[in-house]
Amino acid sequence: MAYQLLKYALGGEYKEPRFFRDCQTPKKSYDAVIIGGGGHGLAAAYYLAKDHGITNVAVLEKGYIGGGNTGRNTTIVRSNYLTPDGVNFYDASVKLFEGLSTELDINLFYSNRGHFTLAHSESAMRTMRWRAEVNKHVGVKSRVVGTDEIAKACPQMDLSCSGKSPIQGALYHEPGSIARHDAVAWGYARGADSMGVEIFQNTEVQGIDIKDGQVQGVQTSRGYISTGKVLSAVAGFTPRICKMVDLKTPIVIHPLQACVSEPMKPWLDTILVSGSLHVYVSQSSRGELVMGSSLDPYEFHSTRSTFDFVEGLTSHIVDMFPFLSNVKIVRQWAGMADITPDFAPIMGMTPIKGFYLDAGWGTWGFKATPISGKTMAHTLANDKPHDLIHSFRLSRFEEYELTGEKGAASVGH
Amino acid sequence: MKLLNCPVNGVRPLSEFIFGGECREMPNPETSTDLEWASYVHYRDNAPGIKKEWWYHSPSGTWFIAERNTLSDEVLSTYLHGKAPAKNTKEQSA
Amino acid sequence: MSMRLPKQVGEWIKRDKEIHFTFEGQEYKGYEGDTITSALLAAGVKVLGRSFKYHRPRGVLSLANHDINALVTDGMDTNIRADVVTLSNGMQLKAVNTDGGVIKDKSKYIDSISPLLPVGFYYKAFHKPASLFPFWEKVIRKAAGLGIVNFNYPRINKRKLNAFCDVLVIGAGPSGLSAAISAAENGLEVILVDENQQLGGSLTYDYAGEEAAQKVLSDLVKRVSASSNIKVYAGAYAAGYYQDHMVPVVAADGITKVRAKAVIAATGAFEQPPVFHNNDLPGVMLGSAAQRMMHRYGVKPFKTGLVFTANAHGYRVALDLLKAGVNVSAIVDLRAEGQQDTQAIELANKGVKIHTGYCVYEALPFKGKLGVAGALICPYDEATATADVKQAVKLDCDGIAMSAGWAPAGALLYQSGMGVVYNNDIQQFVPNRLPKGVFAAGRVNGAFALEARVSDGLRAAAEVANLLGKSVKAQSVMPHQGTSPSHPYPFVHHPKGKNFVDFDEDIQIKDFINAAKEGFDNIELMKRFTTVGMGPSQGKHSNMNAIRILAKIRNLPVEKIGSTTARPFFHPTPMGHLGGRSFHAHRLTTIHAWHQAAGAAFVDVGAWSRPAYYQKAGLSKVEIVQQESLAVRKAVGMIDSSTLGKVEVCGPDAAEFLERFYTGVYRDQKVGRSRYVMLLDELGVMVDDGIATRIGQEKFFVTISTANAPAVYREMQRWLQVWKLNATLINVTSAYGVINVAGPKAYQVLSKLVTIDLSEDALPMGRSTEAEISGVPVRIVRAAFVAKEAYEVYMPSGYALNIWKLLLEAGKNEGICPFGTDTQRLLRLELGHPLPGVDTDGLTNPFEMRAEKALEMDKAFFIGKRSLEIIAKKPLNKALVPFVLPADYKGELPQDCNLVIESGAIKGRVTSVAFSPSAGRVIGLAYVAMHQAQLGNIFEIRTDNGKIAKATVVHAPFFNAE
Amino acid sequence: MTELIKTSPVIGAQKKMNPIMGVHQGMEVALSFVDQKIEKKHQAILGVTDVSCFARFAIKGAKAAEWLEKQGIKTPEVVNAWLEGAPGTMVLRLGNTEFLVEDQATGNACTKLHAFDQSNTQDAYQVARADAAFILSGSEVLNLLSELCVLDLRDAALLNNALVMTQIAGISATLVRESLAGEQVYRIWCDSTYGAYMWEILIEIAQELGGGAVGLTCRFQ
Repeated sequence: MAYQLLKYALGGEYKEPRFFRDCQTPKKSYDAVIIGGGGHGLAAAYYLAKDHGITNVAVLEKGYIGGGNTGRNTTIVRSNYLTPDGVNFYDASVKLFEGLSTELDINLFYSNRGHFTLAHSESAMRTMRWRAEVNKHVGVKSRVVGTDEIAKACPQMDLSCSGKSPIQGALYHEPGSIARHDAVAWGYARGADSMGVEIFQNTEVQGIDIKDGQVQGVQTSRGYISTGKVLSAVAGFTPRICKMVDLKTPIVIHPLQACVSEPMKPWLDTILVSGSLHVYVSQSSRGELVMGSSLDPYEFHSTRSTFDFVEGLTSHIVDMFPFLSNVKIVRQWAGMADITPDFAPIMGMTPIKGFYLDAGWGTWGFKATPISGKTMAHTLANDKPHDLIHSFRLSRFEEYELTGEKGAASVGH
Repeated sequence: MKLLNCPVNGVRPLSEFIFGGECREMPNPETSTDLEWASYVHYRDNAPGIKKEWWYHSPSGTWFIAERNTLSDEVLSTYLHGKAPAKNTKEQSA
Repeated sequence: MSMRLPKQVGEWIKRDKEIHFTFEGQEYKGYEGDTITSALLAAGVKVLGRSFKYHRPRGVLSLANHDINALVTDGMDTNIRADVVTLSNGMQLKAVNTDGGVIKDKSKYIDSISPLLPVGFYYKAFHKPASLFPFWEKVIRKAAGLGIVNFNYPRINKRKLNAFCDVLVIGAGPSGLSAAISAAENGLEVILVDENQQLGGSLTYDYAGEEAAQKVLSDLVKRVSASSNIKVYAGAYAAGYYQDHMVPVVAADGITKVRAKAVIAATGAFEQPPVFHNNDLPGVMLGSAAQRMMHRYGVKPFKTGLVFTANAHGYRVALDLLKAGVNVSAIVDLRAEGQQDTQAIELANKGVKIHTGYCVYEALPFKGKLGVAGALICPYDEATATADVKQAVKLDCDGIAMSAGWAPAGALLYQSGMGVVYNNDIQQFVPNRLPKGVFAAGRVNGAFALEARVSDGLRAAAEVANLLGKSVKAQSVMPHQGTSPSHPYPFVHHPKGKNFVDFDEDIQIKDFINAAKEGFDNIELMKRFTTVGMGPSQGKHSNMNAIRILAKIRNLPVEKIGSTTARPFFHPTPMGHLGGRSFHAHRLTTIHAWHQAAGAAFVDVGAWSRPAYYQKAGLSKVEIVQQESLAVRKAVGMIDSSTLGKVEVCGPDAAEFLERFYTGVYRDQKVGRSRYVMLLDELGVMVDDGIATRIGQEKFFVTISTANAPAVYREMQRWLQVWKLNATLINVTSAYGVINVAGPKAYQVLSKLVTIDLSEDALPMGRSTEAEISGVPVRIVRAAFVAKEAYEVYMPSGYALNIWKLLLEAGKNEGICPFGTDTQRLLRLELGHPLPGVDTDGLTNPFEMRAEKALEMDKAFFIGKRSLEIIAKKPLNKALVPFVLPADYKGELPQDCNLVIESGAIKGRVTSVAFSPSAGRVIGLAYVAMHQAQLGNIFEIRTDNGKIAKATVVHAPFFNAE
Repeated sequence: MTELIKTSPVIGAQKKMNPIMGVHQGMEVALSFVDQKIEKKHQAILGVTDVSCFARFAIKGAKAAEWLEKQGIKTPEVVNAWLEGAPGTMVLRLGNTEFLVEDQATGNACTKLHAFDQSNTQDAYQVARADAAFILSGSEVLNLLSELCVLDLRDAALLNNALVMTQIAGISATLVRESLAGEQVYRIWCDSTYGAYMWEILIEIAQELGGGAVGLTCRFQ
């Protein structure tokens, strides 16, 4: 039994400190204000303090920390992207994740499961090889595997998918992992708080004050805060924040839904994703199957659930795993995904001096939490974009320099 | 499942429709600057609010415009492109 | 020993129908109508399961699917809800989540080390040193989960139906029944849903020792069955509320998706357990559970018991217990003022000792915590919520009934967008804002007295009727009278804890206090940190208590705490039900049956199933494809191209439409001529290509690649609306079959079937002509996609199969060879034709494809032109080039998507590659950096195994390159 | 030169049930499935008949209605409606400006219409179509449709001469209710290339509900 637990047995009174202070009244001014108390915002605050010694920072959260997409995603961490820039960026994130439990001294249940992207057609197989070749090139462990290897990793799956769309192979990504998403936010919050960062929950940003193209401060439900640097890390709320500073982006908001089954004894050890069946599934440490699907088909700025989603998802899950017919779905929910046209984030500087953007995370934000925090902190601290995020700059659209991640989109999915 | 009122076929479940994105005015390609054109093709008026959107009723092949509140998902009216707005009713058409 | 009572009025069991089953290896019998749990209780079995975390013995709590104490497996299925699943003959049942049986469970030691495992302990352990986590993870994962999944469980396709009504009434208690009847009488079409097998809700168990409720019930049920306007779904639950009043109703045999014009939620309330030490022992149960046992199943809950209460309901329970012959040793009432109503007086007269201002301090277990041996009761100060232990008295009993309050079953109302306020008279959240067409009635709406619930149902029904265009008189409901049905703080703190709030997750009062101490002191964070309400019963018995505790901790009114969002589903719902009969729509050409008979290997292209090649015994796919391709090069082959998208563009503006839609020029195109068409999107990205044939002054016939056809046709329709041109689009994709006859002998074969002259002079490349085959009008187009000598034959699709057969017959001597899409891919590659989606990706522009010749940049407008003008100003950084490998190349064959590498950097990728028997070497298309693109340049391809293949840039077509 | 015959778009799926095939309206179709008695029973419970062979003529454009009237074919006044435009001939108005004319077992209007050349008619363009068409009959037909279609198709909701373009089993289809030899039946048209899929779904559910395939002969004897 892990020794950390003994302290609870000995000594009656429970002496665990608060994870973070209960901040109520902001100071007049901060060196930097971060909008959004999700994983990304809190990570940025943490690295601002830790890597750059900037601790006079306020994190403003409209609701409660980790209550947005950080607490709504399906917790998959991977780096098997299509462009070298994408792979390098997410690989750096994976490496940070691997040491994060120790660094933040909180068990994130970072669980390396291996990740299969299933291909049901030859065109899908082509994309798998494309990704595998690029991944190999930059030293990330991904390779194209045949059905035999899939069967070995998940013997329970019906590889013919009930005869409807037989699996031809997969992209196997060894580093693929899952983690306890809430704990990531809590860990960063605690870390940032302990270095002096102030986290304000139930604090809404109502306006951003700009003079001659330079950020002056933010108007909040707890009063005005003056600052020269504002980072927006609000995912699905990005359009609302950008409207405050009259900044145009290509982002569109679509709900992304997920659901979870009742807990059962562990049987699914890997992470499975099927592009053509629009399914991703893994089994959490609680024993629940955590399942997601593709984006909702139209723009909507809300987190309501639809029945269509769960009907479509379960019919495909049952095609893959007929024996789950009578396993029950306990709960479904939704998040607001901020989608970009080239399926890559929008990070870094903007035409407005002192206004920094960490957005466009669509369906892939959780896995980038540590690296987005680290690179955005670097960008704020030095007022120049971190090398890893150069190709994610907002100006790429006007420059017709979209990232190649879009490439895969139209190639057999 | 959400219901949507096709101006030709009446109220139908969303599964019969395809979302066609925001209905936007194209700037004059001859007179617009490169930057104006680039922002037309790439950027969106993406803050929540009442939007004019393209919707397609698949079974009948009908494109039409829906004025929809993207925050509440309430549809204010639907009409054929270029036709005068018709009141959005929810009686089952037949 | 049997706990079965003599026949009860209105009981649900059929005593003349015995059912035999086993539980944990023991044989038992029950009656038809019993649930698994009721039959076990009748047989005197108290321990039904083990808890999720601490493996504590558990018995009945709600007997209503508001908890998961009793989860069993029958070897086939798992996590069966024993409280509500009806018994059937031959069931062989075991409790889930035990290690060696529900009594001997080897994991029960965890309960004794539970002090080691405070709330959220797992966030603070096992991660140091990191190297050990994988080990701990295995341990933890093994402990997690409930039942074991049976991998041999058969696939079940339940039917999913759609139903429609004016008003959907959810819940058939007094308010729901009254609402349904009244709505029906107002001429509305009603669907009435209740999760229980029988209608009546609390009227089927809450008797207070009388039979009045029975009479009310039988009257209401009579009127329901008499009404032709009411359709009843019993034993079916409303799983969730979805937009525009869609409510899926889940029954054993499938789901009915009900679309209503209005919804009345008469969903009642869940009884909430008061919280005290050992409140989870088998034998400690909710008062309503005890009542369900007695009145529905004729089972005595215990022999000697006491009632721990804080409301009037406890007294009604006590009367029911007395009536059933239970020795009620005491009523322990948390409230100093107790209860002053007829029931209280009656009980006093019957000699039941009533301790007001008292609490049950702890339930005393007997050996192994397998049951209740007694209870320690003592005075309780409501103001400070403290128990005076010094004055504790021990009472002997084998059971405790708990009635301290209720939580509204408001999940569906929350999902519909309900707003709530906290009503202090009844200590309960009640709706203060409901969306249009959604109504609440009964206890969920704060009406508790029977009369109030009935009139509240009538009130809701009247409002619905008026909303739906009837005009009926509004109904009033009198406000709540008497004591509050719920106690604001029914919690008895205890140094030893084990006073459970959430039975699914083994969460105790101190877990909340500690979570708050660590900063998780708003309801959502607390939920996530403690996992309260996240178990399979979704907080039905725990969320309200969690809110009350947090309110106390933060010293705020309950209202300020708010509540967590109630997401679907109301009860966990099987995936087989939700998935239903999963449809897999697919398209087939008229010739499909022939392809199958001929042994085609099929490939999915969009919704279509197409032959990739025709299998031949003893030959590999590659060999077959090469054979088929050689047949086309040397003699003649034919392919079923009916899946091509086909559109007729008619009208005066037909040419103008094409000029705007596609990149080329069509204005001056002559009738009977074909031209290449290329479609871009507004970003200038290549989307699709095809052929446009002018078949009349005002009529073009356009082809679209198979997979893109639906999307491209939609875009045509949209742009036509925007441009307001006088043209009509006709999608004739399925109306015409297409057979492509290709190869040097194609002319000979086809000429046997048509009378007209097909010679090179009469019908050169890019020409088309009308003709007849056996009296069937066909169109023949000379297009060079797979071979120079190729004829695309278009015919009404009904004739395609028979014309296909005619061609086979006609081509016998020439050795005509049917071929599939894989061969087509090789053939077009030999001609150097790029394929959209294969040799292009989501960003490819025509310059990169070196397809400038397809662009008429002098035109005023075409889709994407303006973006191309911008792109043209930027340096081009890659280009698509045809390449060959040396004829003597012996290395690993490169694959599509292998990378082009130069001095360790990615410069491009192979998009198509194959061995061409005609060219006698490996040929392909690849994107390379501009400086690598000129003719004769040699570049390097890295194959799968990391070897380098040297490729040379050449001219296409390949097969006659040199 | 011998006249070729057409083949029903569902012929592949039907042949698995080895029916007696025959030619009707120049198309090879299933005339009967095994036993007439059983087919009659199916027809009463839930009978599915392939009538893809019925002759059809379709026309689209602003002047389409006008053109049809000129040929003596009545057309529905309102959109998405149908009527008997000539003896034994159904005229379906699909949306605003498209019409489908279909000869029933006894009708014969389409041949004439096809003969007529409208290559130089403006705003009225003949539409080449290939439909898979079915008749559904019997006491369980609404039960089947309630699984395949999300619309309320009960008598009160679907008026007698109404036509709906909707989705059935997930694909686009046109549906009407008509009275055939005294019984209320539903007619379904869908793209011929989905015909086999549609047939298989209809038969699968029909058989679950105690019905099945009904041949042309049994249906129209």
